[in-house]
Amino acid sequence: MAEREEAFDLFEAPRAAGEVLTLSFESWEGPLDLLLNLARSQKVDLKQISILALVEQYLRFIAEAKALKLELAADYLVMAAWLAYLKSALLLPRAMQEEPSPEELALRLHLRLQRLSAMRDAGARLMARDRLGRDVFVRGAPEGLRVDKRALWQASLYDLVAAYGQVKARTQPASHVVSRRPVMTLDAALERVGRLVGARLDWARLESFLPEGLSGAFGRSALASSFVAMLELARQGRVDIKQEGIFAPIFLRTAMEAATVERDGVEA
Amino acid sequence: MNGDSEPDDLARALEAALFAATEPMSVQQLRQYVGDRADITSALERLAGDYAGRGINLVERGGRWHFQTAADMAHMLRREKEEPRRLSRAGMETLAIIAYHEPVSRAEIEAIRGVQVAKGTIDVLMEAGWVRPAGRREVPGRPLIYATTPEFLTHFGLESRRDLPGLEDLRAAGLLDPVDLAMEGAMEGLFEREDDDSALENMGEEA
Amino acid sequence: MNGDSEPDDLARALEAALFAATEPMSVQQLRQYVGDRADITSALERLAGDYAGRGINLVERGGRWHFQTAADMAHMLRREKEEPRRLSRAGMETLAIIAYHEPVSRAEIEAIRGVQVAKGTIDVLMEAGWVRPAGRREVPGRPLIYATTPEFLTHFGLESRRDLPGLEDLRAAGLLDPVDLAMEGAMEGLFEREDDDSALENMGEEA
Repeated sequence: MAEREEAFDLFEAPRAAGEVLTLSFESWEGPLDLLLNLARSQKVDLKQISILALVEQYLRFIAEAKALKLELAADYLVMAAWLAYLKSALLLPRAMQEEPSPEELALRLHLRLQRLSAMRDAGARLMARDRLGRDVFVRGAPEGLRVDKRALWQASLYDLVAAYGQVKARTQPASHVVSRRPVMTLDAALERVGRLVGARLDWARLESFLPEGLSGAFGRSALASSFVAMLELARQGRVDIKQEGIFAPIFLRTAMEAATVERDGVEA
Repeated sequence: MNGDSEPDDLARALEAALFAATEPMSVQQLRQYVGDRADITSALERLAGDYAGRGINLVERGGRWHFQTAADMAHMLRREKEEPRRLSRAGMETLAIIAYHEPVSRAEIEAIRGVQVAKGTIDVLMEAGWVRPAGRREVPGRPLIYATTPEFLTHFGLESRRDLPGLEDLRAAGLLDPVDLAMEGAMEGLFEREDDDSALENMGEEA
Repeated sequence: MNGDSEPDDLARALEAALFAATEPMSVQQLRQYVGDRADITSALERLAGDYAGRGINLVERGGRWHFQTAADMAHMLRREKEEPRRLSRAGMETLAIIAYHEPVSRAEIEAIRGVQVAKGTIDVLMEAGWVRPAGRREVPGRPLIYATTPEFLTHFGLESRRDLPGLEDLRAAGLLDPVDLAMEGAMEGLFEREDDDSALENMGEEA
């Protein structure tokens, strides 16, 4: 019963007076933290604590919380299950034990608690030191140290000569060469479509008459020129055109009459 | 001051530079102001001695020197100064673990604390300027590792990490070793005791 | 310090309060820190005497006291630092034209470059110590003319200006080839900027 009350003290310790029984697990940073607080409540050197007693304390604590219908985070319950297992293993006859031995598990838990405890104390001792800005202060209005920057200009002889070369290249009377624009001329398109359509008998899409793998400006130019070429060939009666609807694909083929004429011509 | 004589030019220059500086200064930095002299460190130590009993002290923190008010003046000066933001308990513990174990990965911090370290916790410590990423551990996953900064030493009044309170005792007690390592040593003692049935209750002893 | 003895508590408190203060403090204000004592003024005067020969002085100005670094240390608290910077393209071209055609006036430089030359451009070249005014051209308006300096030759590793490669050398090295399309685009941007009077371009920044 005494231990039970202690457990309650722990619950209430971090709470404001008056808020009785407002239990909260927010006060602990996980099960190990809770265990350490329980261990410290045994009021003996952490080295001397009884793990078995600690296990019982923890399990009672969890039972207490459940009775009060507190929501327990899963990791507290996992720890409870593990500790229950540890407790039964510790109480079992030696021969029935498995690896790792319960002693080993208990020792591990003990070492972990010691380490956490050591760091908790270390943190508190750090915080209690004479801290800058809280206990000791630096000068309120330091004059400041000035650094005057001076530009150190750098350039190489190559930079200099290349710059002069650029000036001269830019300003000397240059013979201008007009670079070839990426276009397909109407003549080229007429020749290409006329030649290709003659080699096919069935309907084929206009796009299939363009050179392969075109894109960008040249692609658009080729399409436009081929379209005009198609119209021109149709006007000459050399091709037939078909389109199912507005914006639908355009198909063309060699005009049937013209084909005949040409074939005749060849035969003639 | 001990006042046997007027301070020499070097001492005066160091005093002035450290007084005017807005940040703690290393000997290297001071050299750029007072000139390339071999005796800067000894002059600083003499100066620190001069100021030892005064309301202002000259202190070294992680190889950097600065003037600060004497600790016993805290009550008088604190009145007007705002208390720096308080660290949460998680923050305090995480800082202690980084300081006493550095360099240390987040997983190692979590192993000691038994809980996940919220991302914000390390961020707060970095924002305060006390903790910095210190490369990666060359193990699978190459986790980031953390260490303390010179500002950490400055803030907590430590000349070096060796001055961390209780560092030597903790090290001697093996409490800075990983649990696995400690287990190996402890298990030997445990097996010797295993014949004793009553041992169960006092698992911790001699561990 | 005159150092007859350790400073007393009042002196230490005054030291600390004045050191940590962000502004000079009157005796009245100091009283709020150190308590209502009659001897504050005399303690301040004694303190000022202590610090008289040091790198830091305690001074009174219009009834308010503060610490300051000794006046003769002011020069030391400023340090010159040299920062390497690269010339902009405009600077480089202007320097090249002056080197190849010296002495030249600004109008002549502009005629050769085909673009205006911002005033700042020549200033930077003079600041770098590579270009100097070399009198005036005896034509209407008597414009200033510019030439290179001995430091120019030293910096570029030239014995004399005759060592500069001639146009034929430049052609052989491909440095007179017409600039390509991408280059032209970049140059257009450059020209636009130069027309802008406000331009003066941050000469130092890499163009």
